Amino acid sequence: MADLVLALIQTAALLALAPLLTGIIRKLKAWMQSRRGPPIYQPYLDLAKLMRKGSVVSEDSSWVTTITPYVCLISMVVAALLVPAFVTESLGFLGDLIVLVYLFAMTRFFTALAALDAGSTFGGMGSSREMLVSSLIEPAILLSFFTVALLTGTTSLVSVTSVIATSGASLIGPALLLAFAAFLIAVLAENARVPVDNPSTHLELTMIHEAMLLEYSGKDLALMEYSSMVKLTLFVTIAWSAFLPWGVATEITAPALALGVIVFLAKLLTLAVVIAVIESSMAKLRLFRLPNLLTGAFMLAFLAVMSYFVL
Amino acid sequence: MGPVREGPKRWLVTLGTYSFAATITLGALATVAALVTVRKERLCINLSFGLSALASLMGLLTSISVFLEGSMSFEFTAIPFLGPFAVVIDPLAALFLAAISIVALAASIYSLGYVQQFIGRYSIAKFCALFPLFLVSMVMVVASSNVFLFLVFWELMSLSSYLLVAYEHEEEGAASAAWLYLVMAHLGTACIASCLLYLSLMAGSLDFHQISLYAGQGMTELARSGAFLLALIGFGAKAGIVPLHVWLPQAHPSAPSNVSALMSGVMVKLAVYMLIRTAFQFLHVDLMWWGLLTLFVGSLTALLGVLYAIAEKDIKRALAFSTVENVGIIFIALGAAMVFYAQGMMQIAALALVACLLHVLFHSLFKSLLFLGAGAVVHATGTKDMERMGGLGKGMRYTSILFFIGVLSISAIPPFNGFISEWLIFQSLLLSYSIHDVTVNLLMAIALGMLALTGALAAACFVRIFGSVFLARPRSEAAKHPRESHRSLLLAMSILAGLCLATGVLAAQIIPMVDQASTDVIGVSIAGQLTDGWVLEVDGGEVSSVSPILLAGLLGLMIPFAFILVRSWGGRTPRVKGKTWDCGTPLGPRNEYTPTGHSQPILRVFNPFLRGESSLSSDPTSSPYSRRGMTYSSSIPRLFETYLYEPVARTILGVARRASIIQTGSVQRYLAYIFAALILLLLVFR
Amino acid sequence: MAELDVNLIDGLAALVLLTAFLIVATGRMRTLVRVFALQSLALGLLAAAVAYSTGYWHIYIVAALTILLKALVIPRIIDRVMDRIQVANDVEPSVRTPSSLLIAGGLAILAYYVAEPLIQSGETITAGALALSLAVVLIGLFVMISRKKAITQVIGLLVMENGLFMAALSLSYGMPLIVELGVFFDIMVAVLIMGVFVFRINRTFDTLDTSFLRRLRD
Amino acid sequence: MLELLLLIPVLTALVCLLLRDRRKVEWASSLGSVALLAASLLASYDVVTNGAKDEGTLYMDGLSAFMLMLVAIVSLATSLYSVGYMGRELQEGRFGAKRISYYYALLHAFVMTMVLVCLSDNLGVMWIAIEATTLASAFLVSFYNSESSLEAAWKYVIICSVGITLALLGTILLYASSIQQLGEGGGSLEWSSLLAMAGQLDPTLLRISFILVLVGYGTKVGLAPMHTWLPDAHSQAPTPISALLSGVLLNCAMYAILRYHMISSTSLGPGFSGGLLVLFGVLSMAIAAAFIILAKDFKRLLAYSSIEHMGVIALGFGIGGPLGIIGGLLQMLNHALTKSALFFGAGQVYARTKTRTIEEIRGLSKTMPITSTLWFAGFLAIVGCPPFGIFVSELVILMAGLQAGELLVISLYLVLLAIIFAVVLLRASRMVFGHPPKEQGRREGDLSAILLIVALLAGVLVLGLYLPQGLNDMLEGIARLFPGGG
Repeated sequence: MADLVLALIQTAALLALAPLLTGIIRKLKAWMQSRRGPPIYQPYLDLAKLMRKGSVVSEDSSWVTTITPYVCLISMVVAALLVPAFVTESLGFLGDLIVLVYLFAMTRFFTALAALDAGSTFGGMGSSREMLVSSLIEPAILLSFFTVALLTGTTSLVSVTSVIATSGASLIGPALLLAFAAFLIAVLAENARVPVDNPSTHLELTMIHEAMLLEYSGKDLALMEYSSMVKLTLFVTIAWSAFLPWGVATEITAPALALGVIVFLAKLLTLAVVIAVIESSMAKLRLFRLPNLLTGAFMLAFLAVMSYFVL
Repeated sequence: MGPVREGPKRWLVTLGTYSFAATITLGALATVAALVTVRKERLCINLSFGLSALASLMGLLTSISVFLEGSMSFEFTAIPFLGPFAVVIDPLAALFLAAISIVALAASIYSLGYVQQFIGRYSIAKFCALFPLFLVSMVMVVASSNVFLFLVFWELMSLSSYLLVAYEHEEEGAASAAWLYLVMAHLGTACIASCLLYLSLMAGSLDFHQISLYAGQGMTELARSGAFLLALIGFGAKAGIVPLHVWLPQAHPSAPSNVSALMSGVMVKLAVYMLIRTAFQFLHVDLMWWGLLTLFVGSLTALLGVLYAIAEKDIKRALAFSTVENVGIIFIALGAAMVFYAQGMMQIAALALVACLLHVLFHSLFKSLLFLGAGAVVHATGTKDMERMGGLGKGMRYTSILFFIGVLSISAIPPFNGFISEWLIFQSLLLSYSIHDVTVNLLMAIALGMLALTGALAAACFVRIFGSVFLARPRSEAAKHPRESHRSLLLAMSILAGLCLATGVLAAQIIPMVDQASTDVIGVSIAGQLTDGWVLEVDGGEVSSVSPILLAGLLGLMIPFAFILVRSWGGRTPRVKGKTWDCGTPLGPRNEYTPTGHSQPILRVFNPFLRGESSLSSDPTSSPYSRRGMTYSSSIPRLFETYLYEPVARTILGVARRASIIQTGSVQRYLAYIFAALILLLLVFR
Repeated sequence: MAELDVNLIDGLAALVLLTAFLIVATGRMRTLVRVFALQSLALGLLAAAVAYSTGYWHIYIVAALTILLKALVIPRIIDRVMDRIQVANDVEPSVRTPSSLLIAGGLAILAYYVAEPLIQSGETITAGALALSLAVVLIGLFVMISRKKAITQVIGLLVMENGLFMAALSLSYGMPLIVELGVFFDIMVAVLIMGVFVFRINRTFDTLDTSFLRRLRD
Repeated sequence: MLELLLLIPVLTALVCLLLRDRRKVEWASSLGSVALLAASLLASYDVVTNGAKDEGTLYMDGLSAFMLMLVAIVSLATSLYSVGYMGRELQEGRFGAKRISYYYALLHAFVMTMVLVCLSDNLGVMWIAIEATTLASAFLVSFYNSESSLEAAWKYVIICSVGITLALLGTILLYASSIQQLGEGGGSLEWSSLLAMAGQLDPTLLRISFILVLVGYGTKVGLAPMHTWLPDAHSQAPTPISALLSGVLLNCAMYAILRYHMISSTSLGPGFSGGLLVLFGVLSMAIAAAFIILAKDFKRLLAYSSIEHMGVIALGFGIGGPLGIIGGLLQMLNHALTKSALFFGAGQVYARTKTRTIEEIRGLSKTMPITSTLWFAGFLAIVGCPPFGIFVSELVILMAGLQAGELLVISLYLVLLAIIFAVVLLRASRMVFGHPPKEQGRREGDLSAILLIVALLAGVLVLGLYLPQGLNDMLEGIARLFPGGG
């Protein structure tokens, strides 16, 4: 029973921390660009504000626009149930790494449809580009998961985490590191970060993710924004838990848990810094240069698999 | 005729036998009824499809009784010198029979309303007579347990579906598409017949059971491989594997949609059915490269299929290409099963085969749903061109929701059924690490990558299809005032949509049934390990699991809950209708994303495979500074037609032309042939 | 069978082959018909010789019929036809005469080659007879191929028939009478029918050159 | 008893010749054909139950009975079809009123010669009968007296006469070899006695004899490259006669070859004559395939398809074994029925469209739905689609080939069948489907023709689904007559 409670607490923590992570990244970026930037809790305020606003819905849109925010929210909540963050407990019997990929696909699928729903040019453009990016990155994600599955003999994320975390250093090798690198590119691509997309742009022609949300306002927009924040948090968490989970609490004792929480926060911060550095130092890639990056990720993942078998 | 097994539930076996007989009888009756009521068209429709629906129900009953109580069989003699013909429905056959029955049930109900559109244009009796014939021949294909009987019904299935494809023969290209289909099917049959007859001659019997007892013993490795390759080509042609798929995207769209549903949904799978029997039961897959070849062909088929689907503007052709893609996925799983089987890893082979069979079953459900939906849409708008649709979701609300369920299933969105089978296929591919052969490992990894890519592209494809058909604003006059589909159409689609969801959610309850079929083939049952009724578990050292029913429960409960919660948060906030934001330009069909636009980035990236050409031209009368009347056109060439089929056809024609000089019309020349033939024979054989 | 008879039969058989060569060599229609009559006469005498040496009375009937029909009636009919429809006297070969003769010689060699295994198996007489008659049949067929006129084709066919009869006589001393008579009847009807067609062709196409008959082709 | 079978068509022919009134002639012809069929069925039943009947010159065993039934069935269909078809031609003034009795007389004379082919024990008589078929049918081919029909008839007579002369030489050689065996004056042309002593006949003579017979009668069968007369004659003859030529005449000539094949393979083993049959079979199929691709006239297309089917039949018998022989026999039967139905359909279509050019015909399913449906079914049947009988027989021949291990032959067989399948159906579907070239109303031909086609196709359909035990036993009995067919 305690493990179930822990898992739920962990999920709640992930859901609660999501806007904070976004806030931190924004703050870090501001610093690097020599701005003061908004406070790191600004995303909470934004969401709260949006939740109180009325919304305008396109007269061309249909029930797809109506249900999409809820589907996105809930699929992310369910995904959060599956991901171990600071302790190797979760509702993992519900689904494994592959299920996670499909839950993310579900969010993306509905978002892309909602983008088409209103019949706006920008929505269509976003939807079209999002599908391109996702179809190129999904094989990389699955192959990098395949690598850890090979290393641990399971696709269940909790088991992966605990196997790697308890194995000492024996599993560290080219396979794991290459897969981690491939997944990091996937984190950027799946969450509309530079160099794939620019989350802070407001020039419609260059947007991917934001273009899909153009028609949303008020509560709906809040849900969509929140879902993508949770998605980012989950991706970052998975990057650590699936590939480099050391430090996570593998047993339910107070010191282990404490260590787990601290290490987890440190890990989040590390990747936030990495993302901020990338976003401050690189420009967004042209759309048709993206395949080079994304197939690069695929090749990294494939090399990971290969080095598992060959080395 | 009589039940075979004795047992406590004998009445069930008897029921199965009688319901099978009823299936065939009702089907035949439906054909006869159609021919008798030629003049009364509505009566003809109601009678024929009513009876077909009943026949399908009986078929379903048969397969249920087989699952509950084991195989049923009987024998009869029609052509004495070939010996008695056996009809056997074992669990493998019953699984496919179930797929046929369900889809046929839906298609029959659908036809009650759908076929009315042909009144006055084409012969109703012809359709009503051929449809049940098609149905019966498919049932008999799975029921036949004799090579000869099988071949008869196999060809009959092709023939009746050919005539149905050619039904709207005044439409452009329908007759030639149908012709191509029949020719490819016939070529396939030639290979199949050679393979099966050869095996039966070696075994000394046409009976499937005898052949599987013989199982290729005493045949050389070369002979067995030859037989397998013939089977792969023959059944592959029917299933639509690349490069034998060329007929599929032409024939399936040309057929009336209820027939397309049956063809794409079930007929194509019957090739998989028989390939499983041939490979596993008749040849006992003992060479691993057979499996690897199947896997490779499957990967290629899946990827090319989905790419062509993305490029397609015709909704039914896009769905047909997506069938090609899914056949590829099925072949990936089948190939994996064969590899594991050849390696003696029966547990994993069984897992892969269960995955394969599940995908077969699920694809029948969602693809026929999609085709039925497409039929409704095409009927409402009068066009198959997605460029000219748009915004249909408003006028055809129920149709759009039902179609959407199909789209979710085929895109493998949890908890719908497509997700379950893909999950299992991924799991079985992952388990390939236990084979200690680096080449195989890497091939499997590539297949896995291809499968992932295919899955993602399929999602892109169906976002595009659903988006451009049902969402946004209408892009043509035809799409402006769609009418909701006829009740029978909606009922038929609801059945399939319901099953798409139910089979996904209750996958753990379906799997034991599918496992029976696979146990028949592989000899190992894995249902007990795979599921306990709540979760699906695969053990590869540590346990990987998914619980479709709990996932579905969570999603199903939490989404409405979240809806109510969020909507009531902070009092009711106003929701206002407004115009779509488009930088203030007037909204019309011209500033929407079209299907062509939507797929352009993906096509551009994958152009090295497709070799597509696009051109941009502008109205020359407009000023060079502000271009007006720009036209973008893109085309994907038919690579296989151009580089494979047309050269062959040209060669044959060239040879024939060259041969034609012998028929000059001169008597002297003709006599000279006799003279030459005689002298040659005398010289050589005196 | 007496030595003399054998020599006589062989000599007549050789004469038949010789006339076959003459038919190939001749360039005039009238001569062609005469040579054919001569060949038929030789064949009739051959039949009589066989009848005499074997003592089968029915072969006399064959001999008589052959001489009557083939040496007398048919050449007369052909002459009449040629008069009626005024056929030019030229044979119109499509293969020129010297080459034709060479080919005919080749055919004779071929016939011997075909019959050769029989010599080895001790069937010398049979082999000789077979070779001669096969050669005549092949030369007849060659005449049909290499000559353009419809009438020459009929004659070529009749030469083939002569070869055939020679085979029947020298290999098997005739066939059962009913068969022989039936064969005669058939040949008569065939010639008659062909005559009718020759008339019709001439009437319809205004030529007897069959190389104009080339409308039906693919 | 067996003479009666000959007498019926002779009498019918005479009666037809004597009668002047068209109706009466038609009745006489139809009744004569019915009587022939009845007599043939009785005689065949007798033979199947009581064994072969030898009446001197005439002889009847299972194989003859089988062929006799074929002749009787197709000739009945033809004479019934002629009533409507030739009646309409007469009304349209394609020939004079007096010639109709001449037509029926020739028709029955032709049938009589074919019956004689099937019944003669004496190979000489058989030869006479086959030559007589040519003579009887020559005037039927040239019946319209048009330029092209004359040309066709001329070629028919010349080419077939040459062929048949060669066959006679072959027969003489066989006779000579029997004399060698039995001594002077003891020679025999009776097939039954030749078969009995086949083991002792001189092999060289037998080989040459078989080659001559194969080339000779093969001309009449339409085996390539001796087939050249066939498309001309079939396309120019009146349609009912085309059916008779394709349906049974070719089979009769094949029957003659089979009789020699039986002797030859008893003596030399099945390899020699069987191998030659296979060679000619494949060659015929190949040539037919090439010309089916190019054919522009639908009657010529059907004629080439007959060449193809003769090739298939030759292949079946050549491969031999019980399966090959039964397959060949079934193929004969199925082809005869189907091809007659197709020619009848072609006659109906021609009567409506007044053209035989495939390119000019479109959308028949609009202008004559019933006829075109039947016609299309016939095309499906002829290319070997189930549930029609040809599918069964071609499959059985495939089995025989696989059993004999003739892999090269079998692959050629399959490839050629597939090409022909594709092309024939392409042509057929272009004629039947689509829009008619100009707006024409819906009008079928006469009901009797439709019923006849239905009856013939129903026969083929039944043979594709079910083989009655009696027929099955008969076929197995015939197969046992062949060496290696037990």
